[in-house]
Amino acid sequence: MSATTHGHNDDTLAGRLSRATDVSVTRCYQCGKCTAGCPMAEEMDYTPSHILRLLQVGLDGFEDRVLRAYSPWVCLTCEMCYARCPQEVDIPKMMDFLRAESVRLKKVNPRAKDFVSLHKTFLDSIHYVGRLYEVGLIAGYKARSWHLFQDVLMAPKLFFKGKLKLFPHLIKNRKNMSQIFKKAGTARTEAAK
Amino acid sequence: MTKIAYYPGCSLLGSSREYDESLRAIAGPMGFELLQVPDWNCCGASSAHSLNHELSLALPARILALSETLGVDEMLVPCAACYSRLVTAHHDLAESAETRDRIIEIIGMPYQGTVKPLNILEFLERHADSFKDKVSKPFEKDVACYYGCLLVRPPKITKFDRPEDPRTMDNLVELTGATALDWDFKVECCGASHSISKTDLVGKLSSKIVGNAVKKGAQAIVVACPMCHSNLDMRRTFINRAAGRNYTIPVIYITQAIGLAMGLSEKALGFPRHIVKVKFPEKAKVKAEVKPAVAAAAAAPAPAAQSEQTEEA
Amino acid sequence: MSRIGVFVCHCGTNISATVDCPGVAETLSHVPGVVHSVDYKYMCSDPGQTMIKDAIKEHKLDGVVVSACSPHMHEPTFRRACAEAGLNPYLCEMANLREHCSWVHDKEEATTVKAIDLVRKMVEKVKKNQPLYSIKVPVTKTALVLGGGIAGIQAALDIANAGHKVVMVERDPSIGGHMSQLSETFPTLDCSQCILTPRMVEVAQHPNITLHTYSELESLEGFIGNFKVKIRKKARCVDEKLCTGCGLCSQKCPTKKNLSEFNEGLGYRPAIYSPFPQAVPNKPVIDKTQCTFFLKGKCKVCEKVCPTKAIRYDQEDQILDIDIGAIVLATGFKVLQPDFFPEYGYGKYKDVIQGLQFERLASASGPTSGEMKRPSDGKEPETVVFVACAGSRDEAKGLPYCSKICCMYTAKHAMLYKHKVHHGNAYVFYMDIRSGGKMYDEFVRRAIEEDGVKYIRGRVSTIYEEDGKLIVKGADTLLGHQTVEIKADMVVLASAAVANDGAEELAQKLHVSYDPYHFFAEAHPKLRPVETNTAGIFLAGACQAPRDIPETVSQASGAASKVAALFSQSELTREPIIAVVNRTAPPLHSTCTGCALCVPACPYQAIEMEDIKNRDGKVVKRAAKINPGLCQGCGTCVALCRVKAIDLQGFSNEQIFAELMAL
Amino acid sequence: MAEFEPKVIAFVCNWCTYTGADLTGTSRIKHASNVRIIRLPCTGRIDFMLLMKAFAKGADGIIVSGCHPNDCHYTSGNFHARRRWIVYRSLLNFMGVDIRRIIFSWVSAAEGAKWAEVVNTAVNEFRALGPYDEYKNLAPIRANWRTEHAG
Ligand SMILES: Cc1cc2nc3c(=O)[nH]c(=O)nc-3n(C[C@H](O)[C@H](O)[C@H](O)COP(=O)(O)OP(=O)(O)OC[C@H]3O[C@@H](n4cnc5c(N)ncnc54)[C@H](O)[C@@H]3O)c2cc1C
Ligand SMILES: Cc1cc2nc3c(=O)[nH]c(=O)nc-3n(C[C@H](O)[C@H](O)[C@H](O)COP(=O)(O)OP(=O)(O)OC[C@H]3O[C@@H](n4cnc5c(N)ncnc54)[C@H](O)[C@@H]3O)c2cc1C
Ligand code: SF4
Ligand code: SF4
Ligand code: SF4
Ligand code: SF4
Ligand code: SF4
Ligand code: SF4
Ligand code: SF4
Ligand code: SF4
Repeated sequence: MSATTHGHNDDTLAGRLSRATDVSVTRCYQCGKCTAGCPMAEEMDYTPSHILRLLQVGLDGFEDRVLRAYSPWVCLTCEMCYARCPQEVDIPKMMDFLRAESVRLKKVNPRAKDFVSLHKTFLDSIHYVGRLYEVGLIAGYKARSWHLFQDVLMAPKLFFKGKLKLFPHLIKNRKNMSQIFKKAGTARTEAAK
Repeated sequence: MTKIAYYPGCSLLGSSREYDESLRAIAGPMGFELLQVPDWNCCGASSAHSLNHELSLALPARILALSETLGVDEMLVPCAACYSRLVTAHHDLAESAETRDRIIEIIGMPYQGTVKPLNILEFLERHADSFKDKVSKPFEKDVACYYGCLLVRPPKITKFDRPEDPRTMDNLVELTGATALDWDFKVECCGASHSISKTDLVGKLSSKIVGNAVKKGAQAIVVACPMCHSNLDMRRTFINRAAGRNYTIPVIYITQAIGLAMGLSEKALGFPRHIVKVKFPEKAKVKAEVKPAVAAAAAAPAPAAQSEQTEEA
Repeated sequence: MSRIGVFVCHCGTNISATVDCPGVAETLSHVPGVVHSVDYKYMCSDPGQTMIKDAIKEHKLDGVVVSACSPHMHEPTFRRACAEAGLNPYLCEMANLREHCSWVHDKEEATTVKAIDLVRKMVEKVKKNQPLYSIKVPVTKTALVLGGGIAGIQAALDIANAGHKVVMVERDPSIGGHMSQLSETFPTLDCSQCILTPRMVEVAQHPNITLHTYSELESLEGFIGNFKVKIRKKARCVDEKLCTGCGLCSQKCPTKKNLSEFNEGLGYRPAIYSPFPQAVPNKPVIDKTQCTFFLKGKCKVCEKVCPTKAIRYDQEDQILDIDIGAIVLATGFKVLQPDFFPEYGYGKYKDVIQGLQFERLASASGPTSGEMKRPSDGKEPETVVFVACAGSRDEAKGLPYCSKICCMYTAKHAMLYKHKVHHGNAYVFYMDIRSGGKMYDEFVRRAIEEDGVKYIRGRVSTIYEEDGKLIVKGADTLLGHQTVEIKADMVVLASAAVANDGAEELAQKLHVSYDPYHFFAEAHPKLRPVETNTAGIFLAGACQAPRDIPETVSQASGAASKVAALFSQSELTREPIIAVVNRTAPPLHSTCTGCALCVPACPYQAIEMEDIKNRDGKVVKRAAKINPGLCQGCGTCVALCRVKAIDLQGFSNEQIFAELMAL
Repeated sequence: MAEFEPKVIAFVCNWCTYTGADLTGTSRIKHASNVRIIRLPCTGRIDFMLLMKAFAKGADGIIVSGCHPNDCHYTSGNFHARRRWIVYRSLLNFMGVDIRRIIFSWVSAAEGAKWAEVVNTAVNEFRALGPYDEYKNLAPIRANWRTEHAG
């Protein structure tokens, strides 16, 4: 769905969203079906259709509410909203964008700091190992978030089931990995740190 | 032996080893040689696309590029989450030459887009003939097939089955001798991507799924994704806590169901690695049909080709 | 050598204020071929016209250019004057000196120069004009009405009452359409059957109406005033003349468990059946796909019990050839079976029904005799959820349009439910309430205010069953975009109104256009809403777009009056501004190369390919042929034809070149 | 020296633009007097030859105007015209005709003021382009179309 010509083309959050992802908030006719089917709606401060509404109207302060929202961080990318939206608004894609934007503009919701940490740790694991290193992830996440990792209690059980590896699977061409991380959307990853 | 590229993804080497084991166990008898993608990396999962759009395309693109060196045109991706990332990248890179060029520059290797990612159900459905006649111990159980979110959604990209009421896995388990139950949470999300960060929440979401399956009389939940499995199996404590019940229904992989029907041992299929013991409960008694007062809304015809509808639109 | 007369009008001072009228006349008198050139104050006045008439006679003019106002204003006036003077009216043209010159320019030399140019080019054009004769086509004064819903019934009665013959063709065993299935109708809540049945009977008994039910259009040929149709009368397996409609056969037929179409699958009917008690004609048909005799070769109970020996198992389809002058298309719509809505569980859960099923449940003649009983277990539903826009306004599902009737019938349904179950809860999930119409919004407000129906603004995401209840998950966008969950006993989907089965094929048979949703297209959305692009074919009712009964009936009367106007004369007169394909002497016959590219380009399907035969009947050439009855003179084909084999009378290449050459 | 006054020929449809131009007059809206209107039933009637002929007769610019996309009196004639125009454009361009000298627009029967504006804008643009002398060098096209192509 491409952005409309008369829609948000200016330097508003909606305008940037539409240019970066082709998701046009004007397409949404506020039916609420996305919210109705979203498994996380109850956890969100602004439900998906509510976020779209804030972006559509875009009055003073509305953008900030969206950028500081907790919702994008709890979104599961389960794609339920997009699959059912009668107007084919790609909400998960919008959520991706909003996360990246709020990190870039340093407006991440305080409750979402854990998520940023987790994603960071996860990406670090890929960056340096090439693959997901689960033990490292747990340790790193713990270190970053200063949170007790709930699953730590389960670790011994998993280990004995042969499900937890103590040493990472390193890929060979880790240089290539570093390059990829260096090049891909550099500015944004930096900001995420 | 037919050759096919194979991308196990991180989970299948770690927390979901039994999926990898059971898949390998049935692939041989089915006549498939799985060629692991050389030096593969993690697809980036939900973290890459959460923070960095280009990275979320580059990481899967590297995998696809590497798989092109194997000289095959299809790649089996058993993990639904990895599949989703790979198929999205494959789709986006095919749609826009600009994106493709940029990503090729990032990954620094040639990319043609010649290898198509296949999810496990697509793969099994296409080659159903190669295990159908090997069913020696029919898996005569009533099961609830759980598809989760990422196999069928977004329909525009996956172009697979009917997004609201998929049938592929149901048809597959029926081939093993099982009865696929009609239930309501086939495509509901279990919360996989918050598995680590919001485990209690996942317990809440997953408890609805497990609860409905149990209520409909399922003896097992069959899944096709390591995320779904770990949420429904590994996190059962959270589920039971959220539900205030003690659900014991086992959660098995579709590959395990087929393996059982082929007569393979529980050990070979990795059952001991499950957290919830694989012990199938008794079959539920058949409920007496309620006699309708007026002829039922039987006028409702057979489900239409829904996937087509959505594709068109 | 031409003998052209030029008449320059001053229009009081409207023209002469900025244009030197005598000068123009004077200049023109020197143009070769102009034998008479004068100016006058008011050309359209009686003396002005007389001046032209006299000049035609006196100077033996073979062409006239009136240089005055816009041809849209007075072309008919001056052409008539010429005709009265014995000059073919199409040899008269107008130069527009007023609207296009004197009124838009200041008084200066350039203005008069322009005026001279404008007259000159018309003079050159007129030199190339050919006498044309208006086209007369005879009219067969019989109308075909396709479809016997309320639209068809209204149109047929209006035409028949105007004194013309009507042939009505209905696909089903009875006329009545969807209206016969409705319980009560908004906005007055009067009983649908009560107001419809008398009209159905009137159709059956009207001396001017021939009714063919259980019949379909096979083919159509010809053009306005002169259509030839073939009607397939499907075998009812009952001799309509003998059958008295006693109904014994249906009572005794042992094959009773067939889902009733009329009751939308909520009841049964026998294999030999009349769709409903008030059916017109009330003569049964045998459903061959269900009858034991047709399936297994035995039974024949109906034959045995029929007192009039009317059963005919060996009856065959009959094809009728009928001459028709005009057609009213009234084939109605269809309610989308919401089975492509798996998230709403229609077809999976028995208590998720669509609007027409609710009509049957609420109807006193329905399967529950009008008592509110839900389909699964016959219990009275305590909580009913109505879902508006189910399928409509859903671009993802290919139906972006609003079905228009469902907001109103949903309000009606909720109201009817509350009238029957006072303590029940009725919820309506809606996006917007579209209730424009006389007393419509008042009706909706009544449902809300007096009957306590609760409207929730939001769309439902999913419906599933749990513990015998239907869980409806929706959102309330007015309550800060919250999710809401309602445990319902029954759900009614206001499913979209879509084009009827076979609409596309029918449109192709009739050469009428249709929109992307397969509803038939009107000739102009504002000013010709009951006509199609094909002259002589008119539209009525929901086959054009979803609409309710009041609108359907007014459109049907509109279509009927168009037909009556057409039939008010025995001949049609049309402007001869039409395209013609040239014919030349053999062996060429025509410069047309037979490429047929013009055929699809014509918006009116006026062009067909014709075989030209020599004296031995051998085909020597294929060339395009334009049907003067259908051609509207747009000229698209002329521009398209690469070898210029087509020309447009009145705007021929030669004429326009001549105009250009004068500039 | 007097300013160059371009010769402009307008091909308009009978139903929308011709009537619109009538309204310009009725509303007494003044515009440049360079334009000469040729009335056709529909823009669908306009073919390539007419445009070439107009240039051949020394037009410095052409206006083609008809009904708005969905308002065509003949339902789709203007669509044909538009589609053909796309083809012509490249053809004309290929043959060296300056396509800036053909202006396509929609003027409805209600747009009297718009018509005046279209005319004025066109005249100004053509005036800026100067006399269309180059056309005279395009010998092959100026050859008589009828005898060459009427097979
Ligand atoms: C649930 C529901 C409730 C409604 N309630 C109201 C209400 O309360 N008030 C109101 O004003 N409106 C109501 N309407 C709208 C109303 O039903 C329509 O306005 C009306 O039926 C349209 O009439 P019609 O004759 O155009 O079409 P139809 O009623 O559809 O009739 C068309 C007829 O043509 C026949 N036909 C179809 N194809 C062919 C063919 N190829 N050849 C020959 N015959 C053919 C059909 O068999 C049918 O008999 C409701 C509609 C629905 C769905
Ligand atoms: C702001 C606005 C915008 C609109 N936009 C649109 C639009 O975009 N599209 C659209 O389809 N519709 C539009 N409409 C609606 C449209 O104007 C009407 O549908 C249409 O004008 C109705 O035509 P009518 O002939 O019934 O009534 P009218 O246009 O009101 O004509 C009635 C005529 O009767 C005359 N008259 C009144 N009383 C008497 C009497 N006692 N004796 C003799 N003569 C009398 C009046 O002088 C008048 O000339 C719009 C309306 C408004 C108000
Ligand atoms: S479902 Fe789509 S149209 Fe409806 S509110 Fe959500 S985004 Fe908007
Ligand atoms: S993708 Fe995110 S916003 Fe959409 S339904 Fe899933 S959790 Fe909700
Ligand atoms: S003919 Fe036209 S221009 Fe002449 S007086 Fe009559 S209205 Fe005026
Ligand atoms: S029994 Fe005979 S007469 Fe009576 S309704 Fe049946 S066919 Fe007609
Ligand atoms: S022959 Fe057919 S229609 Fe007649 S009674 Fe038997 S089953 Fe019924
Ligand atoms: S009429 Fe109302 S319910 Fe029907 S589609 Fe339009 S808005 Fe939706
Ligand atoms: S009239 Fe012209 S376009 Fe039509 S078939 Fe003949 S040559 Fe072709
Ligand atoms: S002039 Fe127009 S309507 Fe007539 S045949 Fe040609 S294209 Fe068809």
